[in-house]
Amino acid sequence: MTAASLETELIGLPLSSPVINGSGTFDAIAAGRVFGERALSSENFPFSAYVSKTITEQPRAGNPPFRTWEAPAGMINSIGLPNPGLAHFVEDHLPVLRQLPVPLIVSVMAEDRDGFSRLVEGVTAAGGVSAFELNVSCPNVHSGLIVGESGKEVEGLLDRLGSFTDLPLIIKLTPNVARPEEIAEAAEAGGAAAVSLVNTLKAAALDPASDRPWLGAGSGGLSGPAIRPIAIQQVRSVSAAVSIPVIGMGGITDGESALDFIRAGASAVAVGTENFRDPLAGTMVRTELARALERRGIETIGELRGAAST
Amino acid sequence: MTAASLETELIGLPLSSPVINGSGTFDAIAAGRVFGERALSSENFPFSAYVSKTITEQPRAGNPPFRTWEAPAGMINSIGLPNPGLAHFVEDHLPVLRQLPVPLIVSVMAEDRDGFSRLVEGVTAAGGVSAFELNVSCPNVHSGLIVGESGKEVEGLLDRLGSFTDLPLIIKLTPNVARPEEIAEAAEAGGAAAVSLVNTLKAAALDPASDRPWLGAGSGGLSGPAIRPIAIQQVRSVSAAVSIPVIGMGGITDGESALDFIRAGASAVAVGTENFRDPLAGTMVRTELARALERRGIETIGELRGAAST
Amino acid sequence: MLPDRPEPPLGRRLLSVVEARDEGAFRLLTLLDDEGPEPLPGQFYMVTRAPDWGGGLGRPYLPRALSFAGTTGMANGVSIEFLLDEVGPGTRELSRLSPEDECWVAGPFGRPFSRAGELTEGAAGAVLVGGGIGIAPLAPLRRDLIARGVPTRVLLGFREPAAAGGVDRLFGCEEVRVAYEAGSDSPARVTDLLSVVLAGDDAGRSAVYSCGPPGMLEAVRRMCADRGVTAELALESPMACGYGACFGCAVPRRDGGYLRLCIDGPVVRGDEIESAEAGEAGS
Amino acid sequence: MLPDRPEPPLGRRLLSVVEARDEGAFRLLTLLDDEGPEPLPGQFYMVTRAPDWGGGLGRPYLPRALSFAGTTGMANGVSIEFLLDEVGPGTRELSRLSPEDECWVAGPFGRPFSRAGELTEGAAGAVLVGGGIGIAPLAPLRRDLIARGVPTRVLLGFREPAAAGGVDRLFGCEEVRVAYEAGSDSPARVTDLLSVVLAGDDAGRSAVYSCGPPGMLEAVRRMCADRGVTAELALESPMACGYGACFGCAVPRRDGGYLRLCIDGPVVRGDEIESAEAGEAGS
Ligand SMILES: Cc1cc2nc3c(=O)[nH]c(=O)nc-3n(C[C@H](O)[C@H](O)[C@H](O)COP(=O)(O)OP(=O)(O)OC[C@H]3O[C@@H](n4cnc5c(N)ncnc54)[C@H](O)[C@@H]3O)c2cc1C
Ligand SMILES: Cc1cc2nc3c(=O)[nH]c(=O)nc-3n(C[C@H](O)[C@H](O)[C@H](O)COP(=O)(O)OP(=O)(O)OC[C@H]3O[C@@H](n4cnc5c(N)ncnc54)[C@H](O)[C@@H]3O)c2cc1C
Ligand SMILES: Cc1cc2nc3c(=O)[nH]c(=O)nc-3n(C[C@H](O)[C@H](O)[C@H](O)COP(=O)(O)O)c2cc1C
Ligand SMILES: Cc1cc2nc3c(=O)[nH]c(=O)nc-3n(C[C@H](O)[C@H](O)[C@H](O)COP(=O)(O)O)c2cc1C
Ligand code: FES
Ligand code: FES
Repeated sequence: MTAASLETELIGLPLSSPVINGSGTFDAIAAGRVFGERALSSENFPFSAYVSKTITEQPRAGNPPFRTWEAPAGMINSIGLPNPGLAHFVEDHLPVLRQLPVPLIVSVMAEDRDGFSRLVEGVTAAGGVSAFELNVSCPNVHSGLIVGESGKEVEGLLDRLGSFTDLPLIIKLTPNVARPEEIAEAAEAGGAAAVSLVNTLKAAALDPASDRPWLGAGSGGLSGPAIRPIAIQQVRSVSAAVSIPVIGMGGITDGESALDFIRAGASAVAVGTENFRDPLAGTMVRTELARALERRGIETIGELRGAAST
Repeated sequence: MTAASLETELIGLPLSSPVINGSGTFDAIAAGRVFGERALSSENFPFSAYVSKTITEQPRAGNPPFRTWEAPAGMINSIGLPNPGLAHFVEDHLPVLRQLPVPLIVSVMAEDRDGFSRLVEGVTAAGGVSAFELNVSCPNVHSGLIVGESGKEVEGLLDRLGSFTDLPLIIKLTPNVARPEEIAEAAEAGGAAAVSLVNTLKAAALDPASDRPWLGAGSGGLSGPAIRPIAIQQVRSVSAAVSIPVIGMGGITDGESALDFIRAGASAVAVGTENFRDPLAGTMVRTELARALERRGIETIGELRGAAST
Repeated sequence: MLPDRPEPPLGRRLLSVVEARDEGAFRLLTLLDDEGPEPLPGQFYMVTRAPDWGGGLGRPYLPRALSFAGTTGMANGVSIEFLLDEVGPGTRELSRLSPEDECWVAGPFGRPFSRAGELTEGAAGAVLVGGGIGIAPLAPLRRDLIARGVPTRVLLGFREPAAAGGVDRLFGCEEVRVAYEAGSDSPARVTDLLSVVLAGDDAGRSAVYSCGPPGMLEAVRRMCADRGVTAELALESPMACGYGACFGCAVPRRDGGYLRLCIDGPVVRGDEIESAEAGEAGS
Repeated sequence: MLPDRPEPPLGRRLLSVVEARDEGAFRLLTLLDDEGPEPLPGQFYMVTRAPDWGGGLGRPYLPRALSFAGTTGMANGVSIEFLLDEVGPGTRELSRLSPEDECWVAGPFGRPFSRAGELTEGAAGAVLVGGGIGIAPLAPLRRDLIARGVPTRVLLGFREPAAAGGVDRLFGCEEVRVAYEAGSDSPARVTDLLSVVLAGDDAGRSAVYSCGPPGMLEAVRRMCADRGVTAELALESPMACGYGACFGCAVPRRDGGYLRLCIDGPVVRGDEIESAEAGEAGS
């Protein structure tokens, strides 16, 4: 059996495997503090690229507790994007993240195009970053529209950001729309280097004891295996609609489920909630993915990409 | 402990409990043939009202196999609305369904407003029906829009149907939109007697062995506990937006989960996929619901309705 | 009620495991049914581990359809034998059960095999053709035919000796011929045995009953059709409910449209369907 | 690395159950850890049944956070004791485990209790205040304090005698006072015992350590604050990951913002937080 190669290329970045992390589901700095620096070595780091938790211009404390609820084969979260803000991120976090043995993708979110511009400009200037992921699951304070729900907003945002960074821009699509492929097409038209999906699905749970919503924020987003069939379908229709690469995620728990996203058309996959169940989930998925290819007698992941996209 | 009463009223119909079935998840005629007529007696029938499988004007054979896929804590289906068509439904099925010990709600779907009009007119004329549920998860051949994704389409459809039937009309909302509450508001404005939600979420799975989609139709809809947190959130926001009654469903498996929908604002709940796991799931949910009320020392279901809707 | 079918208890019921042991490559699971009727050969049950499935990541979730492979009347009910082939999470969990464990069970469901005489005008005898786990429903059918004095030949096929199981326990050895596609000194397919049998002159007057993998069933179906022999096949399809509620178990009818395999089958006559392979993934 | 914390093995590991038995109202589960370091009192592990959870309808899904209630050095590793209170599907499944079963375990994680001297300048002694399942992390703390020769008083509270468990096994009887809110001839709350102890003159020089239900912890926190006694509390919050990845375990900081309880806690000083009840549902 020939050892299958997982090496791949994504938006110009050579990756040792297609397995990266979902933003906000693995804190490399905390992992280094908890497990020791060895956790961030090139032998041990679980992902082939690292996507930071979403940062905003101003610091955010995040949402009041409770922030998580365990759902059938998944979880709901309403973390509220706690982050140190642009300045501290550049000062305190970037120097550490830059040292990671893999390319760094910084996830950013803002209330309007100017905010996004200042974020990408500031982070680009600081250096050591390979790409941005734009978290557009938020309203544009001027139009009032959720950026990720409007093709026009997405395209307009991308147009604007072009003059503030030369780095590739990835649009993180929200699954809470009727036709994500239309938003993806707008992203491609606006010059996005790639799209990633899915983000979490709007969800809520009630406190069994009181008559209040369980989550401090009232509602949150569903992730985990429960949403995988929805994510697979969205990745299929988005991959069929655009020619830029697709980063697929949503309930990946092992090599077979990762392979399903690739067969559905994804060029890379992201592991999210499974990181909470297994701090080395990324490594496990990568290893199983190689085995799955070997079982199929396939030598490179590319051979299977999109095999079942339509 | 006083026995809690589950009696309730929905769109003018007195119901022995708020527990009905989801369209297409319980075939009363087949159940009578398989388990015997006693299955349809008033002691044994699991639901307080019966919603028929969706019927169309012309007969439909349904989708090619495979039609189901087991998903994490749920299932995907692409049944394709097999049904005998209006004429045979009225001739062969209605006479049996009319004899059920509970009010009959007929689910209908058509390609345009005229088709819907002929369906409600024909069934109303045949008599013995208490209400219609309009399955609007389909495109309008003229506008090309999925009716359930467009408030204008929904309102226009309801306006039209008013002159073809006096029976209450329930709009079955699709969860595959950014803001179901907006569609619900349009339904209320159009004169709908109630809204029911959620229908299934667009989903797909790939054949583990071949590189084809598992489902003969390519993709389908996700149901079961996996979607409950999404359904609870949509029921909360729809209940907050409209004053017509809401029929809540999506992954109800027991009394507590049924109660969650009522606490989220539902006036009645529908059991769907759980019927496949337990042919008397409706009876089980009703019994547990009564116990849950008693544990809380509550005498009527109304006291809890919407307790956690916002 | 559907004609000539025993009436299953309403809903589902809790039954306890009375025996669980390996039978070659398969697992034999015996439940004591103190509520249900004697099932008819070809019928099946929908089974779920109690109190519920143990799929950590949410599977198994739906009940699993299982043909019964035998019954024994007891003072306190009927003991029902199931033969299990472990192919995934559901059959895995059922294969792990041991006495004292319980299962949720609904059924018996479905259309049973026809009597030899009904299937073939003045049938001279019956030929049972089973492959792999498909031998399960043929075991009680054989007992029933023999009890009715119908001369019965049993032809069973397995990939290899290591993949066989339950033959001695379920069929006894007399009159049973087993073919192995590999791993034996005379590799053969069960359909090779069948063609020899059908070459015999009373072929036209024998009733053929078959259950096994789709490819084998389709070969049997064609072979019988070509020789004008009537055959009944016990088919499979993914079943979510087993009692006609979900419309998921569709199998294409020869004359257009679909059967609901859980109520119109699982046993069908060869000429009722387009192909025993239809509905195979990607077909 | 975080200062003064043993380094947990990377990722998660499979550990086998060596003992499982009831201790009063609780269940005592002992795992053999042949990879991990000796944990420090107050630390916890994230535990999942192996090969995976058995939630038929998809729960439990995430690992469960468990404080260790004791350790014993063995030739082949450290045996770790957990005290389980069955409150839902996860603790139910862990309570059903028996020897030979395995668990996925990550950890030890979290901030341990401080040494008495570090907590209280020249501490004269320590007072341990535990309620319900909250007694678990106090057991190894007591052993540690006693080993260091710190005079230690242990006050434990339970709803009623029937709800108590593990006291003798984990604490031995000497020096331990137990209060029952009901079902005893002298009903009392553990905080009543604490107020008596704190009335003593050396109160100001004792270090208080507490773990238990939020209501009790908050009462302890205020009582100590009022009397200028420093207290460390082991808090709970829903934890999805246990190692800082999810930001789900937020507990409001006194000076604004939130702690990530899995890495900034679970042990916190009373004056670091707003309230030990914050984060209670609907608060
Ligand atoms: C009428 C009838 C009688 C039967 N009698 C028996 C019997 O007596 N003994 C016996 O062992 N079996 C019998 N079967 C087959 C048995 O029901 C299936 O093997 C079983 O349901 C498989 O479940 P599983 O979880 O073990 O495997 P699954 O994971 O369901 O995999 C089984 C096959 O289904 C497909 N599959 C894979 N994943 C999924 C998924 N997520 N959803 C849907 N399909 C999937 C694949 O092709 C796979 O090979 C019968 C089936 C029918 C319809
Ligand atoms: C640091 C730390 C140490 C701990 N140490 C111990 C210990 O030593 N021994 C011990 O027994 N316990 C300990 N716990 C508590 C233990 O982790 C929880 O009791 C356990 O996770 C409950 O899981 P469950 O599935 O049994 O119950 P759950 O179903 O999770 O219910 C437990 C409580 O959580 C809430 N809840 C209900 N449903 C959900 C849901 N779907 N999602 C989220 N919350 C829900 C309810 O308030 C319920 O009362 C500790 C917790 C922490 C944070
Ligand atoms: C606790 C948690 C925090 C998350 N934070 C972010 C975030 O900050 N930015 C973002 O774009 N996505 C965030 N996500 C979404 C994930 O990146 C991913 O899109 C989603 O969880 C689906 O993948 P999964 O099912 O594998 O978790 C978060 C998800 C979880 C569960
Ligand atoms: C097999 C199957 C068939 C269905 N058929 C219909 C249908 O004909 N019309 C309809 O409006 N909804 C149909 N539904 C949707 C259900 O009525 C219900 O809205 C959905 O399944 C969510 O509820 P559940 O999670 O309890 O199943 C079907 C669902 C399933 C699983
Ligand atoms: S299995 Fe549900 S209708 Fe046949
Ligand atoms: S439990 Fe995940 S960050 Fe604390």
